[in-house]
Amino acid sequence: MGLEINKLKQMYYDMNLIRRFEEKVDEHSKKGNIPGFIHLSIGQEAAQTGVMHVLTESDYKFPDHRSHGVCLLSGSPKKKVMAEIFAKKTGLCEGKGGSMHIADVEVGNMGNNAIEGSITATGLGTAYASKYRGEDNVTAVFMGDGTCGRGELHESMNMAASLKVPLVYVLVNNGYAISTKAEEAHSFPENLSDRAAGYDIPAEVVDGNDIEEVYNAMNRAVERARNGEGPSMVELLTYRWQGHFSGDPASYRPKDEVQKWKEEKCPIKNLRVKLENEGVASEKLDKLEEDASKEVEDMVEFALESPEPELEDAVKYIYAEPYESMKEGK
Amino acid sequence: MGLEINKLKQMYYDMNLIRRFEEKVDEHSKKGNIPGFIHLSIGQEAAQTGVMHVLTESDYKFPDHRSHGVCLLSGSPKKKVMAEIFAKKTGLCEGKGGSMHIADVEVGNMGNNAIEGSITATGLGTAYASKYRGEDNVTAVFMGDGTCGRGELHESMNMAASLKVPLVYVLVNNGYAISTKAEEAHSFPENLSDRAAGYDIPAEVVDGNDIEEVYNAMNRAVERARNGEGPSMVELLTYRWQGHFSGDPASYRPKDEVQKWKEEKCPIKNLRVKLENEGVASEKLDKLEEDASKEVEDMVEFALESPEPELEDAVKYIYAEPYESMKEGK
Amino acid sequence: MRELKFSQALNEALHQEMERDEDVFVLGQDVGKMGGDFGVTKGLWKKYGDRRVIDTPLSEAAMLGLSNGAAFTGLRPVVEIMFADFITECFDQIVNNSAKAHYMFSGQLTAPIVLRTANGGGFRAAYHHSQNPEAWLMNIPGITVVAPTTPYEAKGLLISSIRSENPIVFFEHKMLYSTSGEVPEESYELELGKAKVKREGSDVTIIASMKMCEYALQAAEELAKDGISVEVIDPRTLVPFDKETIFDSIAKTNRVVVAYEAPKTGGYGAEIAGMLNDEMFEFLKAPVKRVASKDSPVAFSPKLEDYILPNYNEVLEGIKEVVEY
Amino acid sequence: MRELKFSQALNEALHQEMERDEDVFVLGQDVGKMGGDFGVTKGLWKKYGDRRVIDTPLSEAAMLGLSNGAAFTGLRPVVEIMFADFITECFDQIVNNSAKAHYMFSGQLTAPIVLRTANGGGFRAAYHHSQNPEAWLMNIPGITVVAPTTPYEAKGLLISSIRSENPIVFFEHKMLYSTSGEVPEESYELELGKAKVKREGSDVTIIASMKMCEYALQAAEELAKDGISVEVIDPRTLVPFDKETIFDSIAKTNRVVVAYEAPKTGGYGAEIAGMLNDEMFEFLKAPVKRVASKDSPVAFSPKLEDYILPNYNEVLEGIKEVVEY
Ligand SMILES: Cc1ncc(C[n+]2csc(CCOP(=O)(O)OP(=O)(O)O)c2C)c(N)n1
Ligand SMILES: Cc1ncc(C[n+]2csc(CCOP(=O)(O)OP(=O)(O)O)c2C)c(N)n1
Ligand SMILES: [Mg+2]
Ligand SMILES: [Mg+2]
Repeated sequence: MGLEINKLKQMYYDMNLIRRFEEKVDEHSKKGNIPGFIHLSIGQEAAQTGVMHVLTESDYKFPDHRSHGVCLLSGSPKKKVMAEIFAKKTGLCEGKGGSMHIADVEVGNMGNNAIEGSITATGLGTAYASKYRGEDNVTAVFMGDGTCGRGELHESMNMAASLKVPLVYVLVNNGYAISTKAEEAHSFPENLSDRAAGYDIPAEVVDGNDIEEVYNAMNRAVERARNGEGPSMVELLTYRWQGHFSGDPASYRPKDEVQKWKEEKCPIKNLRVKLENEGVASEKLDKLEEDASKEVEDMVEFALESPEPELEDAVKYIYAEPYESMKEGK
Repeated sequence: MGLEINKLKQMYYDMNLIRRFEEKVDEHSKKGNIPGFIHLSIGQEAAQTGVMHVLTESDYKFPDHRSHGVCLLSGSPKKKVMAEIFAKKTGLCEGKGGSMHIADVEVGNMGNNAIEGSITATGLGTAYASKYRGEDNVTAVFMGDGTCGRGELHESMNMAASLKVPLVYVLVNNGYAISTKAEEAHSFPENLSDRAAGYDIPAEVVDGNDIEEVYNAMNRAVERARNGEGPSMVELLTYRWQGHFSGDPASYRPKDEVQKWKEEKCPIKNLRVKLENEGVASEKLDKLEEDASKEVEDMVEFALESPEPELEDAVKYIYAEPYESMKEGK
Repeated sequence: MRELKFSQALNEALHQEMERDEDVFVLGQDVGKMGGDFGVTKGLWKKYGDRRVIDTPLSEAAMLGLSNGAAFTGLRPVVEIMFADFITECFDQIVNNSAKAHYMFSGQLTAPIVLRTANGGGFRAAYHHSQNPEAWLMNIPGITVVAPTTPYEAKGLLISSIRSENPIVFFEHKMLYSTSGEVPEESYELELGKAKVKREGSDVTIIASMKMCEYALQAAEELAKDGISVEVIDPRTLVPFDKETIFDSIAKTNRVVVAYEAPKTGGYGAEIAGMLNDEMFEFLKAPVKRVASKDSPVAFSPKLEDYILPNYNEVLEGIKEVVEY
Repeated sequence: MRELKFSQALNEALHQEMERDEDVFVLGQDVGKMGGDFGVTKGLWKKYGDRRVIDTPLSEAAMLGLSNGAAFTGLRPVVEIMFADFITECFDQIVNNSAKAHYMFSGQLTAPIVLRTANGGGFRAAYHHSQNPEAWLMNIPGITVVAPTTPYEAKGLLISSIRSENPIVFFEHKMLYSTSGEVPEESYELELGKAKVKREGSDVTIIASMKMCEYALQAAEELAKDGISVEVIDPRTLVPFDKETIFDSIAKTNRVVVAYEAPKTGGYGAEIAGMLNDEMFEFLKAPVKRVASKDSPVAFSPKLEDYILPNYNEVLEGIKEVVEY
């Protein structure tokens, strides 16, 4: 199913936004303005954008460690995503979370957990809550190919299918877990998502760099979930252009492999060609790119100018309901 | 493939031995002579016997919580299995282990672990050791249908297949995990073992109460493992006649279901019929039964007469290599 | 007043809370049709059905994951982990998710789960069904650990735990399930984070919970005959610890015994002793005596198990030793 | 003598042990081709290939399972758990298998595994890559916990750990990886279970390991200028604890500080304080001072992280406080 031109244009904007965002994050990480380590998703923008265009703010989303784009497109004030990564008080988690722990519960971003795979189990719970309350929102959990090694995923699939909860497993297969190729450390017949069949869970494998394929596959999975037909898996085949984290030289990968993905499979370039073929003027697309760059520049400015958290924030929220015996003066 | 009469007669003896053994354990558990709780495998004797007749003393075996029969047929002095269950110093683990922690490393019984499923991961290691050393022994791990819920099993399958280790998953599917039917709490297409396909692991489902089917399926799996073809799964469909533990009234099961299995699918009775049809004299079979009873009586006597462990055993073996700073007088 | 068993008191708490609040649901292995391995969830499935009472597979990690996720949306899951030894299977979800979610997302969500689990030895169940893992949970800021001793406390503390916004690990000592005691019929809460002076005394304080608290009360009774006045404090909440109640007591008695069933080294009493040494140094007239298990796994043989676990006599002698110091 | 970085010293230990003993093999995520997240396994795969250097999937439980099973047969697996926070994923295998196997099967087998893992904060890596989980391992009889501070110790203790018959959790503080120090080229062992007096002093004893030991030595140097003589003890093995060395020191100084990076309550120092209170009561002239992290998760913001973790100044002030008590 071909998507409307307007939708594709919005997607084009969003993909550019993610790319610019990641480039800036990389730059400021290297400059020392961003603390900690950072996982970039340059090259994977279609996978993130296509999925997020299907989900709404009332759906529960569990981004993984490589999910700035997911957070950006969740519906949050975008500059607050950037500010969070900069560890600023104006960030979505007031600077307490950082790149790997970004949540915005108001728009259904339930936050990442840097223990890979554990959100596949946590997502069971939001999905069960939707069913429990008779609501039609769905839960989407993101995970990489390497994360498929985790036992928690399997416990999750077994229970999700058995309880028939509205859960979609978004498997972003970029071929590598740090330095390790999926086929080197895992065993599966053809695709990692073939395993879903063992739980009677339908799975689809699509080109994760083709935004229309991503959108359509995700849409089918979400529809099934909303209709009460239970969990699905969507496997998106893609590639990360950078190393595992910002600064990783990624010498474990052949150079021509990277080159090939950049040249032949750039999700942004390919959508641009498609849009131009559909008759969208090149200037219009340039303008979208510029606007995206501008929006990201503004985010960076906001983040740079924002204050750090207060020291008193350090001991805030340890207990949601503090105990009488812990109160001041006791 | 039909088995030789002599082999079948030996199996007949062994199945009777297990049944008598379990009956006596039940009796003495109820009498208070056996401490703790006890999981009996009456009704599942063919599954245990068929598998154990394929394995040798040099193979690594990881029995599960319902595996007295597996321990009995491992090659250990059998009375020491009984004595262990009675918590006696003469037991295989000197009374420290009990029903759920019986090991006899000399004959490849690597011991149970009462955290269900964790041996599926531990078994990876013995299997890897065989491959590492270029030996042709295999590892067999036992697990129930309920245990298939554990994430560790899936981590194990993924790694076992990827490393191509000689490991056989013996799935003893008796339909229930305590009170919960497999199909109530798990989701799978037709059989639980269908999941093995997701890891490119061959699986076979057989009538677990037909000893020849069990033996042949296990034999194929073990052959594959010995030939360096990697892991397999064997699913044995069976039923436990008693409750989950000795004393469990098992009111969660329909009475006629139990009745049906007892009448139509008794593995011992069915083998007897087969042997009689093959021309083995009824008296011969009676004699085997009597001998088995006698052997079990002797075990009980041995266990009853054996001494308890010494108090000093309580603090022995905490560290394999005790530290200088912990030595007497320090 | 009417008497109930410990397990019945817990059962009544669950019935009343599920009745009161549609958001409360329970999950665990065999909690439904069978009513739980120790009967604590009896009758719930019949009354509330599959939606609010889930029989799970053996998937402790996913059970905790489900609980956390549901709690994030405001539901109140009560998850039964059949034996406390199995929290090792879901330890990540407890440590890295339940305990931290509220903090790391800066207060945006809470994780009001209750993880009920049967701990303790004496059941002849050996290594994997006998442990007292409270110390594994003591160095995880954000977690609350609750441990009732009587049926009255079992009911009141479970109700408070379900209503709390904090993630809670709720220990049920398996040797207490069949003990009886008075329990009001109506619903009631007992304050979390608050210790209870169960017997007043002036010569020595003993801090003990669950089965050890029973021993402590018995020993206090016995020692009273010799003119030794023992104050018995049940922490009820093990983490965070109610310093105030204990400090007040020590200021009076100047002598302390801490009794716990886990291995001595690195156990619960280590922190209490450390804390008292630090904050009540001038008041202590004798070392804080710890009566605890040998530093050993819990063996199967009853003879060995009884030797490894702390017993009544050791509690009694421990108190005497401190008094005579 | 030649200087090496901490990570290089570990790497050399692995090279030498694999060379010496065919039964030693390593496994972990990215330990092969990439040489480990922190470079500790560099060059091993090239030299020893897939058989002895296994790049695993993200399967911490199975990685430990594999290690345990292989160890039961006499092999000597060294398994890398990338960050110490992830031991929650394989906690069952450590607690219920590694620690107990030798005991519960009455000595029939041993579990000589080494679980290497990077712990500690200061890396701006937040909640799930910054924890100091040694206290979770202190109440598990059978486990040994080793924690080197210098490159010299890193090499010697790792070699001893690999040769030990006991299951060992080996902490590598991630902020130490790039520190340098003298390391002999030849293979050598350092005794496990033995603490090291790193500086002699007479006024006060500070017990500190890993990064906190660096602070302690620095503070001792600083305080010497004011005429305060600080004895610095590095436990090296955290579990089991070398009482003798510490008790000898306290008998001399009568004052103690314990510094550790984990949250204060229920942390490593709790046991030390409790033990000293119990066994060295008459010798203590001041409360055992614990300098530790706030009772909080480790936040992402560097400003908050620095505030939460114990710093050099707190160590310095802590020592002064005890001296002046
Ligand atoms: C349980 C756990 N094990 C290991 C890690 C360390 N780690 C972080 S990301 C990663 C690789 C993940 O690979 P994949 O799932 O393919 O995601 P990608 O990075 O390719 O997006 C690893 C090993 C972790 N965070 N959590
Ligand atoms: C990890 C873990 N979870 C739960 C239990 C408690 N438990 C012991 S046996 C059992 C049921 C196992 O069912 P199944 O695997 O089908 O084996 P069966 O008892 O039928 O032989 C349960 C829930 C356990 N021992 N370990
Ligand atoms: Mg990947
Ligand atoms: Mg079963």
